[in-house]
Amino acid sequence: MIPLSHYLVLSAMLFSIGVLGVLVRRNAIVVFMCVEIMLNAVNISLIGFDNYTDQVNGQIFSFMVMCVAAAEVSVGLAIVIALFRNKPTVNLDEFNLMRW
Amino acid sequence: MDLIPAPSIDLISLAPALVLSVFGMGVLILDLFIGKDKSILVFISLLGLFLTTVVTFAKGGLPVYSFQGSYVVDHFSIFFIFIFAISSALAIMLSVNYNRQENIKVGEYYSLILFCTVGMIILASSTDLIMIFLGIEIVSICLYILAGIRRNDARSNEAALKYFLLGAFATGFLLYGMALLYGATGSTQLMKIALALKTGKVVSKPLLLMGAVLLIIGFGFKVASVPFHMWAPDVYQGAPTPITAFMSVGPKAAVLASFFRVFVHAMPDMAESWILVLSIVAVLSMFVGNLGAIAQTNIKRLLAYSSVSHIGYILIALIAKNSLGSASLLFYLLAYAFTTFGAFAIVIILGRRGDEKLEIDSYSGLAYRHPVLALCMAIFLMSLGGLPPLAGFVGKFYIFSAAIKEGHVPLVVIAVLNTAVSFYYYLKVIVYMYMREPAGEFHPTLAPLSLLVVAIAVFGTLQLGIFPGPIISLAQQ
Amino acid sequence: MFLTLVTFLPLVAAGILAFIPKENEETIKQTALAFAVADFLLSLQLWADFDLTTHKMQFEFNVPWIETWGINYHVGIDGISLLLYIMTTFLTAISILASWEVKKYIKEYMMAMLALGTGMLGVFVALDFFLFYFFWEFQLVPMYIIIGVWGGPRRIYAAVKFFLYTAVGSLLMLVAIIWIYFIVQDKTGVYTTDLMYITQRLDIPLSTQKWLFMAFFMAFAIKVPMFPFHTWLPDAHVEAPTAGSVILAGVLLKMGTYGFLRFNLPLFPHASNEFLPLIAALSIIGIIYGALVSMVQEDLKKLIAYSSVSHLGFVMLGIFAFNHYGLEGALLQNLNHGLSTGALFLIVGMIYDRRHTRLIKEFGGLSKQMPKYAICFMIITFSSIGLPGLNGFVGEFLVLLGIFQVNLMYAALATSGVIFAACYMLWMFQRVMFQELKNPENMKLPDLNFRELVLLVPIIVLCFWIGLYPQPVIKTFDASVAHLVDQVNPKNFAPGGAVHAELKPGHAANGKSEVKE
Amino acid sequence: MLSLAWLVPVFPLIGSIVTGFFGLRIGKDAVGKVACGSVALSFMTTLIILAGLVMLPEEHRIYEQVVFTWFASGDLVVDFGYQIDPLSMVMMMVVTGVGLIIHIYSIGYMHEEYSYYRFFAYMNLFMCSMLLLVMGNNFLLMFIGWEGVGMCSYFLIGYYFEKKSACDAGTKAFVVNRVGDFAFLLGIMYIFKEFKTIDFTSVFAAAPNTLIYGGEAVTLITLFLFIGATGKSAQIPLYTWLPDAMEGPTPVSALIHAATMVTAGVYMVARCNALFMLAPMSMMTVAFIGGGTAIFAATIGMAQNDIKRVLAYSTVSQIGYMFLACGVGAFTAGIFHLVTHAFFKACLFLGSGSVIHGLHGEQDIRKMGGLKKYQPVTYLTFLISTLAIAGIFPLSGFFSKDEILFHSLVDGNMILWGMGVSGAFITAFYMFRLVFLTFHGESRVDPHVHPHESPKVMTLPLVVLAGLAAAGGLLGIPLIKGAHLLHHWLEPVFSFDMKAALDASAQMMIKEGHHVPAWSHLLEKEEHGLAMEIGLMLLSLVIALSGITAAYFFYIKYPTLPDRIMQGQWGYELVKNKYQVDEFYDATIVNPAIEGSFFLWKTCDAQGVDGAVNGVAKTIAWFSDQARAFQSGFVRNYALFMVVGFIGFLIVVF
Repeated sequence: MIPLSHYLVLSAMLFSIGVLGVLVRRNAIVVFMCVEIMLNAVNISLIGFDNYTDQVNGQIFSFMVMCVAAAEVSVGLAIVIALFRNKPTVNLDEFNLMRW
Repeated sequence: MDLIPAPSIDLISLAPALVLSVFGMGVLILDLFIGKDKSILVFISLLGLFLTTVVTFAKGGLPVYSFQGSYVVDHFSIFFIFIFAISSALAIMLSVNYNRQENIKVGEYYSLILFCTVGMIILASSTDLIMIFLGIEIVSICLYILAGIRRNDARSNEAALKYFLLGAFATGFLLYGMALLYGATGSTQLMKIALALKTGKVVSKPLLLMGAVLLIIGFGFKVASVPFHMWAPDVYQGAPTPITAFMSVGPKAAVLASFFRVFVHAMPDMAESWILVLSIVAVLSMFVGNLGAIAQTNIKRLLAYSSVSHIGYILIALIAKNSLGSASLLFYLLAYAFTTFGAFAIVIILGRRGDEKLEIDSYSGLAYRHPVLALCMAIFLMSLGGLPPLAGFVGKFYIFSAAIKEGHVPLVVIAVLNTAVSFYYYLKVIVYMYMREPAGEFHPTLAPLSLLVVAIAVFGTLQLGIFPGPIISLAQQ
Repeated sequence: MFLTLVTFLPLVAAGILAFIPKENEETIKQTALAFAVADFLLSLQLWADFDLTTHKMQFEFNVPWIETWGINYHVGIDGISLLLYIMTTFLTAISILASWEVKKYIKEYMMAMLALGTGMLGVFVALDFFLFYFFWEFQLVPMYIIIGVWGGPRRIYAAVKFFLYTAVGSLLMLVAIIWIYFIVQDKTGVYTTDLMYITQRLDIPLSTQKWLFMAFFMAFAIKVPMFPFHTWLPDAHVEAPTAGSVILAGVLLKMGTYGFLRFNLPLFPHASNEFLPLIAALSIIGIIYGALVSMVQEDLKKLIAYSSVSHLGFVMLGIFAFNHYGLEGALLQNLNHGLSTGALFLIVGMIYDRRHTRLIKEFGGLSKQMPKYAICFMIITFSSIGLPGLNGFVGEFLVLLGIFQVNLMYAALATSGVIFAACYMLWMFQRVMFQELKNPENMKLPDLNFRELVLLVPIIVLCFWIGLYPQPVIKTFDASVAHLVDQVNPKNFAPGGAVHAELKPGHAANGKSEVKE
Repeated sequence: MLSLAWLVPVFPLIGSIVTGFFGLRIGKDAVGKVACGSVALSFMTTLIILAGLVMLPEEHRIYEQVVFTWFASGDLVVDFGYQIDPLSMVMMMVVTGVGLIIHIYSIGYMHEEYSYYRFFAYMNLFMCSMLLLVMGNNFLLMFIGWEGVGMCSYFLIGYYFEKKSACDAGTKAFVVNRVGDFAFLLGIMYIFKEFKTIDFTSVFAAAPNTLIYGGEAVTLITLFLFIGATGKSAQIPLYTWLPDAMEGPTPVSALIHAATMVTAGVYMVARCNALFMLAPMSMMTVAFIGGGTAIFAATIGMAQNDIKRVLAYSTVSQIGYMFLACGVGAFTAGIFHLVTHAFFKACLFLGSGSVIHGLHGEQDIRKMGGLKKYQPVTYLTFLISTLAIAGIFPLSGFFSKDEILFHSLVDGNMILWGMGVSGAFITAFYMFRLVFLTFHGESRVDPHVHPHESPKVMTLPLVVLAGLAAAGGLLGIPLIKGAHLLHHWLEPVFSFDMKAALDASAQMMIKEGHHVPAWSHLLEKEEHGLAMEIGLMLLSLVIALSGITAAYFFYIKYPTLPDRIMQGQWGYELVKNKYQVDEFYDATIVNPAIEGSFFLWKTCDAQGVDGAVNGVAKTIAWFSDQARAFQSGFVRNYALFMVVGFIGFLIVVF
């Protein structure tokens, strides 16, 4: 059996990649995809825990996460589209009307 | 043993969420069939909220658990539902005129508020990490949309985008925290987590601590505490004003309810660690919120920073982690709800299309043109500052009491010093209203519903300030 | 109940004023004055019914307010507060009459004044911590508005400074109040904020006492104001309208000294004794420093403001003499300062109304032009200097006598204040009223009118009365002061006071480790 | 009869109120009548009281009358009460008597003044305060009078308030007096601390049994009291206000700054003789300060050219004699000199007022001369008084001064006596310099001014006072047993039982476990022969005459000599500039105080204390700007902060 730590390390690495992506990328869509990577990283650890402790809560949890992620995608893309209508760019650095 | 056990669902305890969901969907569907005039939707929404409140009190023999202990109806949650209903109702009432004025003709608007309220109810009643996650997401997704509901307004868009991206990012942290907590204790239910911690059946301490920190980040983001607050000023400023008001009260209260359950109820046995982190967060929130607010010239941003600092005070109630703490949390949030809605209502009333009057210096001389509005605004600001005989003072007194009872005197001293700092910017607004000559003309839109909101808020602020007894008894149950 | 009526009558009056249309300025002014005078007369009735033989609270009224927390609406009055209370109603009436010429927003002005009246009266009668704090903060707002709206050119700066500075102190006091609340609850199991109950039962170790004392000290010392915390005062005085200054000097500062008498001394007798050297030092510095700085001021109001720092130094010194003379002297000096300095502000206000300046160098030789004014000014000046036969002397002497029993050096240093007082007051008087009438703008100043005389004459009469026959006033203090002297007498508290007063370990464990040195 | 005592100060008070508030309405004549009438009434009442007191047996000549309790706090009870005893009786007589004469004189002198009424209101108020001072039965009531006379003095010095110098002088007088009052107050408080009462009778009765002879307490008390006295009585180092006080109208100088108020210090020291006798160190201080002032002020008087200033320094010097007497324990002699000085100095001042009046305001003696033919009455009275002050037999000054000199040698020492004698010489010199320059020689009067004699209302008081100055010595004729009336009269007040006091002190010291020093020598009384007394008298007469001769030599015989000799002499310059004491005080106290105050205000207060307060505000504003700067508006920055926070908290937790 694959030890739990493998799941966790994988999950942590994926999560870190997602975080780093959010921090360094400028394209709103890409940033959002990085967030999705983070969510999926969490899914991995959830399922890993389940596998290890013989429970189902984590699996249910990960289903919920997927649903929520889907909902977030739909809303997120809608927002990006609305944004794009007003200002044809998805470069995050160009959105700082409000600051200080 | 049944293969498929019949879930024991207590419909009465679920009634508030159910009723409100039905109304929310009803509003959504009805919107398709009516014309441009959306006022019927307002009425139905308010009715829905009213009924929700009614059914909330239908349940006897508290606390009642359902879904194998994942969902609870107790005094705590009932009080919160009460707060949510009030804040949502006030938000809806404020929106009517605002939407007319800003030309927001979206029927979903009201149903989104209702759905958001459903999310809040779930959030406040959940005792399971999965449910909490669902609640948070219901609330958040509704808010993402509401923040950007002025689709043609660049600021609104920007607010929505920022809120959405950062919100999702924070969700990642929250979720990861939940996952680690689950992994460390082997359960997603708060009671079982508490039990596991108590009996020491923890898989891995580092995992647990990591999970707790991640949870703090997730929750901390949703309540806009430092250093996860940075979205708040921008989003508050960009979102439509009624939504700003709504956001700063209801959802925050809901998240705090859950925050409280997760940390105080589920993790009392590792309090030293999270109290330390939360203390830092609280202190930072107070400082950054107050300092940030001082330099603001936009009233909405000012109130945003002020709400950051208020989160700092509220977190002290969590840190106190005693029964006084929970009661003071409830009381403070209710007081805060009235006061904040009152302040935003004045902001909305003073604005009009094309001239929102959001800069503080546009308030110059308000007291001489509209003394009552100015007086109300002054009352709200002073209540936010925490001056007797207003609700904010009693709330602060309550929270500080809870903390001092636990011996957190230095924390409270920091808090009161911050209160003094906060007086500065609240006074600044009063200075403009009272002590400067009128600069321009005022054309307030004195819509009846908005004025009603002000009236309710003033009443609430004074009632809670001068005769807080009944509400305190209620909160202490 | 009667006390409540007297206390809240001004607020009711303010409410009534709200319904008078703001065009009817005369009606507004007359109504306000009528209520203020009525309130003053009613408060005199309190004195008439006052029982001089007991230190116990009188006219008590006690009803539950926030029962869950054990907070009561508890008011009452004793020898310490009675005369301050009456002076408040008196000066409120005077201030309203003094504000007859206020030009803008007269209605709002009168409402603020009356609301301020209730706030101040409440402070002096509240016998519940919560209620006290409630009034204590409540009165800040009207005063803030009065300075900020009707004040001079830098009014906003002054108003905000006044508000924030005093708020900082009082917030620390709030922390202490809550702390005491739980200490009492731990010891007796009763949740209460009742001052009388707590005063009788609060028995805490010295280290805790010190911290609590400091917290209360900050609140009251800023209000008094004691030496390093005084800088808000000149600004506030200079910018405040005349009546605002009168109230500020006459009543608001007294709230600080009253706080020491009502809270610091009885609640923390041991700590009070421990802090005596510090407070005596600050008071003496205040006396001398205030006087010296006052001497070189160019603005009349600022001069009087700094002289208040000096005078209040005497009061503080008297309080911390912990003996009968000192305390009675301090109480008497409280009244005297209220009368004399209040009158001085009125006098400066009158000249300001005529000339729109308060710079000393603009004046000179006014005696020739305004003989009535000169006489009033002269009497008040000497009252402020502390000339025997006028009110200032008896109080000052008792204070000095009191502190002399404690320490010769303190007394000697403080007594030097009487020299400086003569310097700054007489030099000012000389430059304003004497010498040649040179400035052409001063040549045609009208003398006092009837209203202005009505303002000053009662104060002058009181000055002579207290100066020549202060016995009725001192008698009023007697019983309460005797009791207070007992309370702060080191013989009456256990040395160290620690063992039996430890906090329960379960509760404030964190608090102790964090708070003790 | 004695029970009328309370009326004595009341009359002038009423007079003051009437003239002050209604003076303009009732007219000048009525004001004059009311003012003088009220003083006359007090004078007559005083006479009645005197009769009453005389009728009492000697040992019971003390009468106390409590009008009401002024205030009481704890065990401190202060009565508004009067004490009539021989000492206060003497003072009352002097105050009301001389006061009445000067009031009458003022009617003429002040006649041209617009605010005539104001003058009399102040004068009457002064009478009231002065009477309170001398009649009070406790220290605090005395202090009321003490301060009250100070206040009236302030007003009267600054009577011409449009003159800056007059105002300055008034303020200076009050402030310098306050320095003395400061010590006086401390003394009173100390007395209360020791005795738990401040009533004269109780304090003095308890003194020997409460205070240890020469102990710290009594020494401090008496020194405090004496500093108070130096303020009021213009002694070193607080004398500087008195010469400046000459800015006031001349009757004021006569009444307040010569006859009555300035001698209050002497009265006070004499009143407290029971305390001073217990404090040998203080007595020595009193004597030396007195003697020093006597000679010091006299030297300054030699070189002054303002007629009133010469008299002012002379007053300072004469009061020095009185203190010298008190300091050696000859209280009767001090009071005697006080009385005679009141007569002749009042006469001198009023005479100078007459001169000034006749010359339309001229005060510089260099612009006088030869006036005796224009003002014969003034000249004659002035001369009599001058002879009296110089100590020429048989005028009053001779007796009183001689008594002082005698006691300073017998009860004091050679140094004190030397001071007194040389002072006497200088006094005779400068007083005759004044007479010669003013009345004799060539007229140096401004040709536009036509000197004239003053009206009757002014000359009559001069005559009366000159008569008193001449005959005042009868009160205390030495040598013949029983002829020293004053001594006999004051005996009950000044009889101090030294032996009993020393015994009591010794017992107290034993009780406290201290070693008792040998005090027996203090009780030894040297007997002096008649020959010595007569010898000393003759000596002082010779000295006075030589002073006069010197003045004659310098100012009549060779009028140009003084200028030739004195030109460029540093000693002369020093004396002429009054030893630069005023300048010294300005440089060391006044200016540093003002500059220091400016420093305190501008630097300490505005920048230091308030700077700290505003600094806090500024710091907060600065942090506020910083806090704001983080809010860059970029999403990625916000996310970065979240991550940083996360890492930070991880570090905190682990």
